Amino acid sequence: MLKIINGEIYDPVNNINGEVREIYVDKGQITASVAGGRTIDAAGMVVMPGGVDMHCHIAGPKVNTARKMRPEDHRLDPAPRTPFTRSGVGKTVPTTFVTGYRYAAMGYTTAFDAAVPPMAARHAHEEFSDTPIIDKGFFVLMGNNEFIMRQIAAGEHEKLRHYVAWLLQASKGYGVKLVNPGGVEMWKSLGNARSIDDEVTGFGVTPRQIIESLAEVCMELRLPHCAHIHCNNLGVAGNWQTTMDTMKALDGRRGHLAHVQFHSYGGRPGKLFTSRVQELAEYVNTHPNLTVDIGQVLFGDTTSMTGDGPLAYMLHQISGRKWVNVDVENEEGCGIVPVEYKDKNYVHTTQWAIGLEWFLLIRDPWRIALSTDHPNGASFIAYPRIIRLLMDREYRREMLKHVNPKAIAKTTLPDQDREYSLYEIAIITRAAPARILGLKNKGHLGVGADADITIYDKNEDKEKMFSSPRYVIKEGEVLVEDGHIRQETYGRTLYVSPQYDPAVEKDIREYFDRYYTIQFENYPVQLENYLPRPEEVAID
Amino acid sequence: MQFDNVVCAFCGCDCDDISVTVENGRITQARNACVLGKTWFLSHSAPAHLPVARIEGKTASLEQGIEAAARYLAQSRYPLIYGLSSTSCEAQRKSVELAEVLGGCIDCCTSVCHGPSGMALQGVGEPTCTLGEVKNRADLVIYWGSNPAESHPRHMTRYAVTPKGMFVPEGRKGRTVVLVDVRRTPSARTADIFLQIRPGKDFEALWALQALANGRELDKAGAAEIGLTLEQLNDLADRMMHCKFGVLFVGQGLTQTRGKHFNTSAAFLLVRALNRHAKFALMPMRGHGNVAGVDNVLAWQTGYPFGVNFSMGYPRFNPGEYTVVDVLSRGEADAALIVASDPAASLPGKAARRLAEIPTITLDAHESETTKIAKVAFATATAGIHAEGTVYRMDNIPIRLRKVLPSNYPSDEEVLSLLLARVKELKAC
Amino acid sequence: MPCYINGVEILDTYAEAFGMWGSRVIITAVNRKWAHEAAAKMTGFATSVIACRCEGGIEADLEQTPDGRPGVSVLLFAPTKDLLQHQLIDRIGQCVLTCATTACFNGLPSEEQMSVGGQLRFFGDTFQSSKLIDRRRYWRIPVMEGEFLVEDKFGVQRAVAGGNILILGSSATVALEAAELAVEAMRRTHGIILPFPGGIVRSGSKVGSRYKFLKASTNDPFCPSLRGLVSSSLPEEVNSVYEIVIDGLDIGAVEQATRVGIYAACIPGIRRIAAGNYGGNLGKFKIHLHKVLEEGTPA
Amino acid sequence: MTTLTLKLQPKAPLEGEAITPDNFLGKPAAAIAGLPAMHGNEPALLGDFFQVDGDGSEEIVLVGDLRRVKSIAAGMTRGTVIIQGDAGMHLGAGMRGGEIKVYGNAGDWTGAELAGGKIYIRGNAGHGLGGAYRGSRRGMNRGLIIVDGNAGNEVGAVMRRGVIAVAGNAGDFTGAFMIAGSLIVFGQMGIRAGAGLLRGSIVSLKPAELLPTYRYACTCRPDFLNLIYQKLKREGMSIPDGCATGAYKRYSGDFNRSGKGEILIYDQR
Repeated sequence: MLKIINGEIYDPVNNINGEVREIYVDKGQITASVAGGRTIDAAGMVVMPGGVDMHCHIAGPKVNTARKMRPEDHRLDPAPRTPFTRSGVGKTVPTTFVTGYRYAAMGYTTAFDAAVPPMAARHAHEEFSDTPIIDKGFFVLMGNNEFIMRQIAAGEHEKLRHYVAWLLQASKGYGVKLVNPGGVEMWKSLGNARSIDDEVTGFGVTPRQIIESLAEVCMELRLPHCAHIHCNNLGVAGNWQTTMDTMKALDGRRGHLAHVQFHSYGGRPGKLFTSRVQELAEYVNTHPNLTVDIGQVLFGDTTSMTGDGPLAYMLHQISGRKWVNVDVENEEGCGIVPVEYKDKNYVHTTQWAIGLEWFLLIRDPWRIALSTDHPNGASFIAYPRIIRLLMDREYRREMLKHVNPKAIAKTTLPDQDREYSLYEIAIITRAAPARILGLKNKGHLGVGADADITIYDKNEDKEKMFSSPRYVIKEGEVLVEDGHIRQETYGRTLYVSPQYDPAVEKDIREYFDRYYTIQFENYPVQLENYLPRPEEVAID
Repeated sequence: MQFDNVVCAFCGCDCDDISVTVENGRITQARNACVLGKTWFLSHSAPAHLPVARIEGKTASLEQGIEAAARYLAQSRYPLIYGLSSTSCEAQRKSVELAEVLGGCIDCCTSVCHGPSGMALQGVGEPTCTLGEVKNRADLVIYWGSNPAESHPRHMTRYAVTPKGMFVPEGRKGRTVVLVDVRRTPSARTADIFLQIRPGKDFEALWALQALANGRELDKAGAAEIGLTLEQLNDLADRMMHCKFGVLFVGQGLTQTRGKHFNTSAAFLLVRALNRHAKFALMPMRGHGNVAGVDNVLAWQTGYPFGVNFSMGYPRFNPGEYTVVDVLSRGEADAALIVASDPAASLPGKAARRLAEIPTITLDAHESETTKIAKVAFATATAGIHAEGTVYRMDNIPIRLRKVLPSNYPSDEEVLSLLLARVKELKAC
Repeated sequence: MPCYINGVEILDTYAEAFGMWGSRVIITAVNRKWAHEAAAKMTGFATSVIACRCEGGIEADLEQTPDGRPGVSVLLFAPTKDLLQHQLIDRIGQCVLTCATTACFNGLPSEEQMSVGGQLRFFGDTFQSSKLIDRRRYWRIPVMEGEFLVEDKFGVQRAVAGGNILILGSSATVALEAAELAVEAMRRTHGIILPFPGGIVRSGSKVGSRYKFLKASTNDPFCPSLRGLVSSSLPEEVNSVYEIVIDGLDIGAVEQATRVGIYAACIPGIRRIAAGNYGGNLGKFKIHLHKVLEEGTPA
Repeated sequence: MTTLTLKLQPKAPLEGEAITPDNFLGKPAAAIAGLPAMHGNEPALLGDFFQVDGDGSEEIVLVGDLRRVKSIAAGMTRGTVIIQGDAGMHLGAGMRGGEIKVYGNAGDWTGAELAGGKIYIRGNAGHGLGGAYRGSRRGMNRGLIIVDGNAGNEVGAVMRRGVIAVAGNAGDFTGAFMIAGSLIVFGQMGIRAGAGLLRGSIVSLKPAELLPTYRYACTCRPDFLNLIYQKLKREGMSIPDGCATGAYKRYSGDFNRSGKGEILIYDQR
């Protein structure tokens, strides 16, 4: 039992904007009152729900291959064992333990990995089992799944829906992810999709059809989270048109556009490179079916990892740095390249500005989530700095002095005066991502919510304030005090289990026999062995 | 009783389509398994004679064994945990924690097989794929320094050569198979093209092929040095650049000969260069059934795939410094825990001798050279026969092992958990 | 107070010198001959900034050079840093880069540096490469002979140009002899060059001219043949005058050269030693002959 | 001057990165003896293994068989470290300034990822001299390393700048994937020297078998070599007769990279 008194509460779901109220916790949940237990006096402090990261890369084969690839990165950031915590390494691709601790130490209590190929779902769950404190889940890669493309081409929408439900169950995943739909399949023969109307070689479908069908299926299955889309042409100059086409193709269906920063570029490949946020943000502003997360870039060294194989190859060709490509049979691909974003670089400055433009040009904070697409734009550790950039206009102006002046002049960023309030920050870092994910017990402090609470000392320097919360409470347990982890716990794995017609299994089994190298029976992830604390999120 | 879709965890193929027949508590048949797999299944079905624990050769209880082993380990300054490639990920995870608590080194068989492939990945990256991509798409399959017919007998028949795939409907006829090696091995029978290069010239051959893929010309002398004709080299490069989907499987002929990680780097760079012309992938022919798993477990827990040291309280990595052969042959390790491996038989003499000088503890289902010299030897159940667990295939695809026989022995994971708990008590942490 | 050396009167006057920017270039080659070839070409047509854009000359033969080969050092002076940089680039590019076997190094350890090799490298047409040794970068430019090595950056510092003495002799023969002796002595000092042919000027100039279009013209008060026509500065017994112009890396070097030059020039037959100035209105530095002699010895 | 005399041979590797002039400066002997040094997994003090004499000046002298002492003077930025005996792995790794002299042999990864300063080894050096740790983009990135004896494999691997000179022989893959800089081996190089060379120069006075991705260019005597030989002479290295005046065969490569690197092999004729 726990009582938090005298704190300024920021709980946008319940319309509480900085009022001093008391919060009661019992049995891991927020309750109306408690008798006894510890009392935390949060006088002069800011109380928010635990942070929710709805798009990051923290577990599974791609993350782990990146770990294997970057000993030079790890060497710079060793994390020693403590009486409460396991050891590991940090920097751009932290180990599982360090991932959990560092999210928690920053006041984040929930995180979703954005791209797991179902064939390696077991791997992601194994890593989740070693990722302490936070609750987590993942989105299942489906945008290049050959079985799915065949059903779409054949007009078998019913069968498609049953298959998607089966695949979510088999992988114990949380949502449906599309990465460069169709394009990754084409990359398997060195091609790529250049528009949403290119035909996917050998399958007779277009990215547009994949986007439409899967967005539709997510709604039909009443999944808590809508189709989560990484558009075609990520990172390519002029790709804003593809992004616009994708949003239009959704045609009123719910859809979440991931790391939109990387998809908002004007110009032509190799020529101009400009920001086209204004047009895209305006479209999102006027279409309530759409939500976005940003994928903010910050300057420094990081590791790009993506289900978008051709993109990684492009990055490798530009930088000449080491390159990993993994094509996963019948399902997906992935690519990994170390990347350094430099403040003097024209393109990198433009990317940095575009992310901030998105934050500042979207009018409704409920449809936007803070993300760096960790670690693609930057490590999640950078979130407090992004918060400062949003809350502190002067700091932003100071930063403008150090970036490429030609590039920044072509964006609207120098003209933006908007400053986020604490209330709005609470929206884009917890309330909105929880709502977009369809998590009813997260992102707020109303009675019945999970008692995931972060308490910050007030500080004019918002980066400092959000870097080291005074207390972090997970499921009612005070885990972090004064910036240090005081005990190690393991959070839950969130997954969905939509119903399907078992008759579809016959087709799937046949497909497995022909094209997979793993037996149909050995494919699904066993709940009891791989999800130590499973929590099935109910379907409405 | 018959169990279907059983995983054979013997080699890195981890074929999961084995039908195992159990009669009277013994495995009598392992249908679909290759000759190595059959032996593995049948040899593990023999009734157990070994005591669960032995201390200096004398029978002991599990508790006594744990106590003795924990004391040896807790007292040591530079303990080594080694092996792990033939046990489950669950046991591997415990082993890493034990190494961390001990402040010791942990290394796996990777460091003496495909460590150089891991180092090439760290140096230049790796274009690769899962085995099903090979089955579905590969029209050019190259084995280099690998003899799958003997080391991975179903590799060709289940994954890479014979099966019909989505874009290779003709199966074997739709593929060109090339074998490159320093001697004619039984695998050459399956190959359309066998190229015998001079021993110790793998790097030069791969480097020359990369030059051809980069549009350079070579001279006859360069080719002769490698042991091939210029025509042979040009022909191979031409096939590589003009295939639809090529794959290069690299074996220990590359990783464990002079040049080691540079040989694999050369292979990786060749495949990287080929991707300008054709879709091309590469895959190390991982040997043991879960050697890829231990790389993965180590990577997600420590950031590094093998040869990890915890003496500073955090993981450090440096092949040649913290790797098994080095810490043993330099006489640094002062205690060793060997999990499901027989280094006393397989490591170079100096390293193997060190194991006999220090308190060595083993976890193994069988008697081996290492269990014979062990101060404490635990007999454990075999993952995939008597115990469930997770393994990773050579292409990093995870599979759940099935249990087909009951066992009186604890699993590696169980012994390691007990050991960990006791070591924590002794070290008061 | 009058001052005499070996019976030669040293006038109580001063040389008026100007502030300029100076640099030192070390040229090495397979032997001294080729180093001198390059140095001579590089310092050709570099007597006066009035028409040559820079002033330069060979400072010394070097015993120790960066690459251990025979070499010479060259000083080059120009009114601004920019002009000096361009002159270095042009002259090294045209006269050293082209010259057999040479390499070219910065000889001036100075905080302020200019990119020289860093500009010349483009001659390598992307085939150039560089070496960084002891924090100094050297460019290797492939040429038909082999390779031209030139240092990336050259030091530059504020310097002094236009120091001078006038040797007033009883005859042309003795004036020349004295001037040559002075030049020989001055050239043994460090940090200066004498930019005119053989170190000597026979045609000292004055500011302005009777012609409106001309900024400088012959120094008529010192022309013996004009005695009687103009108000002459020459006593009756003087029949020929030589000037020695001194450019140096700092004022001390110019003063030292002035001093040893005066001593060396005071031979029988020389009547006076004077110096050229413009009334003190043009130059930054005044080198008073008496003061120079008081402050040092001829050594 | 501070003198550390090994009085007890460590049983496990001893982490010696506390031994730098930066750390010792201004500390009395007792404080230096109290600096931490992990002995295997066991926290220990320098004083447990070393007799410490003198005050904490910028000059350190180490005496004894230090093969088990790792990372001596790693990351040092100033001062002098003199070792009378053999040094363990990672000697002067990541060093940024100052000078190390070893009157004995040095272990593997000596001067790895060196960023400045000088290391002079009178005896032999191990593998990875001035090289890079796994995965690193670059190895040595400035500074000077001289070895009077032989060196192991991967000398100057992925080196970016600086000079390495080995009077004896060098192992395989000398200058592998070197980005730039100068690497001089008076003795014999092992196989596959300059594999993956991007730019930079590898010089050897002995014939070498080169990879098929090198092309003979010309026989010449590049002037920059004189600069390096002059520098090495100043540092006290003896330069074999003739190498400053003789000719070298220049091979361009590695053509699997830019081809802008060179291997210069002394022309024996």
